[in-house]
Amino acid sequence: MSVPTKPEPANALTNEVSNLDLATSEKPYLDSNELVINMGPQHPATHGVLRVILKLDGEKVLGTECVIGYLHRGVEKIAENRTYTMFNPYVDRMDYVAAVSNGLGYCEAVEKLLNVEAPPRAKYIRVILTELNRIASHQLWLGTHALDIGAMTPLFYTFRDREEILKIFEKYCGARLTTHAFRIGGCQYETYAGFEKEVENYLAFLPPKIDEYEALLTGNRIWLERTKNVGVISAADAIALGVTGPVLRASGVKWDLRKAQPYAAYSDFDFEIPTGKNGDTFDRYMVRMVEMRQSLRIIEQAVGRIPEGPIMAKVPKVIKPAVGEIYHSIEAPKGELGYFIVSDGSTQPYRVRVRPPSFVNLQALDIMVRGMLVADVVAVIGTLDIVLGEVDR
Amino acid sequence: MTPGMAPVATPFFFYLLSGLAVLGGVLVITRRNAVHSALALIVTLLAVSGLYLMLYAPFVAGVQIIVYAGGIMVLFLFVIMLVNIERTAKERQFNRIWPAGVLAAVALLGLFVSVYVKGKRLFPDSNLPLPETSNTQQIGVMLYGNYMFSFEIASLLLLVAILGAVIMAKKRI
Amino acid sequence: MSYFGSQLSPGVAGNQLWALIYISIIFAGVSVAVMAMNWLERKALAHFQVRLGPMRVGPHGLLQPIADALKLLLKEDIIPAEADQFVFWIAPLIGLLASFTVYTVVPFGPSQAVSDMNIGILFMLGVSSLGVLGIVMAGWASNSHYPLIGALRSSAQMVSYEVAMGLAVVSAILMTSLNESGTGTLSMIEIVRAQQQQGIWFIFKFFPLGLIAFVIFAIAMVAETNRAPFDLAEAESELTAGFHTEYSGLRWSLFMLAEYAAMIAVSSIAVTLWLGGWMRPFPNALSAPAWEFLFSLFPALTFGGLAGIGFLGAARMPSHSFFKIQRAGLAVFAALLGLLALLLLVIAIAGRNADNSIAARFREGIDYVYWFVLKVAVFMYLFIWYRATWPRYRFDQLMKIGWKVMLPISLGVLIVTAIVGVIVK
Amino acid sequence: MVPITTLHYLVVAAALFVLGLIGVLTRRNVVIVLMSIELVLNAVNLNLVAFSRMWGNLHGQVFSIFIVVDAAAEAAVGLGILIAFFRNKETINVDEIDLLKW
Repeated sequence: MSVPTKPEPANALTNEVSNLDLATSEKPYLDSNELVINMGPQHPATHGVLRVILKLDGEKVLGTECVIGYLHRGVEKIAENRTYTMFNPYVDRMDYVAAVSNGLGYCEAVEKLLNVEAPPRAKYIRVILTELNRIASHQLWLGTHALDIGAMTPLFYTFRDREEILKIFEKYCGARLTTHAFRIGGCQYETYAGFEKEVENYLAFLPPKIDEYEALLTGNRIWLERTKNVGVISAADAIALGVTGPVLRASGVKWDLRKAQPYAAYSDFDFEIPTGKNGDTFDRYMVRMVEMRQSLRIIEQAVGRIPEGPIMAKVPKVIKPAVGEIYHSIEAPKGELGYFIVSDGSTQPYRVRVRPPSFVNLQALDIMVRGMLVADVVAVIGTLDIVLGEVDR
Repeated sequence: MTPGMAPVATPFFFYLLSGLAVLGGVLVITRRNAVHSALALIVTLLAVSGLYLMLYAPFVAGVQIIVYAGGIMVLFLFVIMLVNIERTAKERQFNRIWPAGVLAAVALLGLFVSVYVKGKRLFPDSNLPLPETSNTQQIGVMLYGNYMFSFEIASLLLLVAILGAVIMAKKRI
Repeated sequence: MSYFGSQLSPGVAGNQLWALIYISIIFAGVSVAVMAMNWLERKALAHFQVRLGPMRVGPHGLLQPIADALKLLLKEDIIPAEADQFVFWIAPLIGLLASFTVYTVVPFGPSQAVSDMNIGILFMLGVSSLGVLGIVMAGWASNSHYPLIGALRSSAQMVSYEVAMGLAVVSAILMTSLNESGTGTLSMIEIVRAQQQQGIWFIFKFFPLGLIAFVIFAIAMVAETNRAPFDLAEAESELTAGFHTEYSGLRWSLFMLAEYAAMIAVSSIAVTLWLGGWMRPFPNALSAPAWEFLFSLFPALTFGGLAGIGFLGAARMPSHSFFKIQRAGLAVFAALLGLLALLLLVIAIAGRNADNSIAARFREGIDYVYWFVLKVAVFMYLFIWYRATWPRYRFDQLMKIGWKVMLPISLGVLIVTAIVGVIVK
Repeated sequence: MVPITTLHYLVVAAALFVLGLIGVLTRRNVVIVLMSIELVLNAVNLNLVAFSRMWGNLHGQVFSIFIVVDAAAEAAVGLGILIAFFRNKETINVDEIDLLKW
């Protein structure tokens, strides 16, 4: 029986704004089990307050629509009413699992606007802390992602090991999660006594633990079946959607801002950018696992040769950049984190626009899950590694 | 059961089970909501399976529970869920010719009654001995002996039914 | 006491009083086992996951299940406004009834069973398959999407895996017929006796045929009880809680009770069919009275060991006044276990002669139940272990495994077993 | 109490049969009609098993097993048809299923 149906959009670019047509009354083919399900905002697997409206045919996903904004706090607007220095702690509240990266991006953007450069020692400390934060972020991702797929145990292992990183943060700047570790122009705090020793201990401590995670998951047949060929996104689609970070690299595009436009002290270090082939959930998993090891490699190089010297550049007490605008982006754990700052010459920015990696990556959800099953939606939301604080800002 | 032992409280269980069965039957054909009907039918099926046990037919009782209550009724419930439209429960439940249907059924009941009343002596009060302990084995022997051909045909029937059901329920034919 | 000396189960002997006593014991025992399992699962899972688990209510959280039960009993009983009240109300009862009725034919010993039907295993499979009705009804009656999908999933899953499970069971039943008379049996007690007569647990029979059938059953039974890695029906990350999303309080606890009771029930099927039921290891080879006596010490030793662990735990508690009551509680608990061990020891010694004295009967009964429960406990631990280790299957993969892997293998095993059986005979 | 004879079972079976028949003839909901057919088949089964008990042989029981097989096949195909029908006409009332083609 041939019944006319609505043509499926060929790829993401031809999608309409709303790809669900929930209100449409005409039903081309009377289907007995077409369901519309609200996944979230209160749902264990949406990582906060993401709401996904799923149109299902039985278990098959016909379309999705993300409803965001439940965690909107108006961070960008707040920036317009704060001085540059006062806004610095706010950026930690966006991607709260990678607060250090957020701070780094903002500080470097303002430094660029001011035409100052952080001293080398500060840069090295920044790199160490940011890479530790990348590991922490990936660990949290791994735990929750595995939990979404049904493996409970990795969650506790990763949280146990993430704790050690948080302890280092706490000792360094007094905060564990929203660290506010960096200042415009460098770092506020000198490293504490024994900092290098502790980081080195961690370097020895983590690799066996990563092996442990991999022992639980990488070879596990159920894990392979749940992740291979699930949520595939091609390199072309990923680039077209602006997807960045591990999600893009898993599709085979070797794009990492740490190499492409080195910031901080990254040009000093030797490390590799892992890429995947198929762009499926398993590749994204592997890319992040390798990234953790590569981060360790960077830290290992950095911690051995932190240069002596000041940790703050000369920055005026009252920051008043010249009129102008700047876009600066860094490679956050989740992808390209960019800050676009417009200065009108006053003490407060005229406009701050954040390009959050989670928000952009979340766009890919629809084309990744179309035709897959409900269980895959959960897996794909997990693999995108979104943080709703950053999506909604 | 050990031979020679009288079954416990037979009349009581008989009336209980048959009462449940008939009550369930009445509910099946009167409920508005198909799920309630299905529930009632399950009660009937279980009660009938109890009656089988009282008739020394444990294997049939087991088959009744597994196939009917555990299989067919799940299928029914499944389909009721899939085609669950609230409209159906609010509509007229009986078709227009229901008086004729009831009349025919009652006439049949009259026939049954008259046959049973007239032919009461055809049914002996005492039953012939039926081996209960080896019931399953004997049924197995009969199924694979006397009824071999029928058994094969039944399996063929099931195969055809499976294929038919799959094709019927497929999305687009 | 005339019944007590007989070798029959009360259902077979027609002894209603003892049947009632057995039913009460089993009901209470299973309920306690479910509570213990609840504690054990949380505790074992916690230790798998480098955490401590319940530690607050009682020493090492020993009173946690009781606190949970109390909380659930006292909770407000919510029925959603749009739910079908009657079906919503009756669904958990159906599940509970199905999983508890099964225990009427579970043979804890040659006479330690409520009854012995000659369709025992058929009855068990049939009644446990009724549990799916409760799940379907719960999902439908909640009148909500997540429960509905959960119910559809779990009913499809349970019906599919029943097939492989049944075929695996058939191949074990086939093995019971390899005796002189050539007639097999469906009776649970007779199945164990057949293993005794043939001198081998069916898991090792025709190696590896029995083992394969056993493994298929062991996988299918996890799927039947909706446990990880087949817990799609209640996949928390996907369907919040599956078919019991809308349930709370007492009704929810009934579902939990039914689930755990069903787990114990299917484990006891596996134990009966493949692991020699109530029999101790090597009942034929090591049948000398000395061996008999040695094995009869095991229950006492087990409880003694548990008591030892309890005392050790009490001794290892931090010496702080805060832990005083906890330490005392744990010590008392360990002491109770020790007393039990002592009692078992006395019984084992008093009943060491295989005469028909009451002590000997008691000792035998305790041995039977002990070995049966021990084997079931291993399965319970496996259930927890699975849950700690594995991710969850996706629905289509689950179906694929059920129909394309397990079913052909179990069919093949059945056929090969039949052929080998004929050849051996 | 009178002892339970075959006739008792036959009466129960007759009652179930008639109830099933009434269901088949009067209800509009196809699902319930199919369930009524199951009732009828059960009544027949009960008769067969009762007669099997009366004559002391197992032919009746074997027959009833065949009928159970039949019932399973009938339910599967019937419900399959029902689903196909529901997809196309969105109704499950028998008196609206009166066209062979649409």
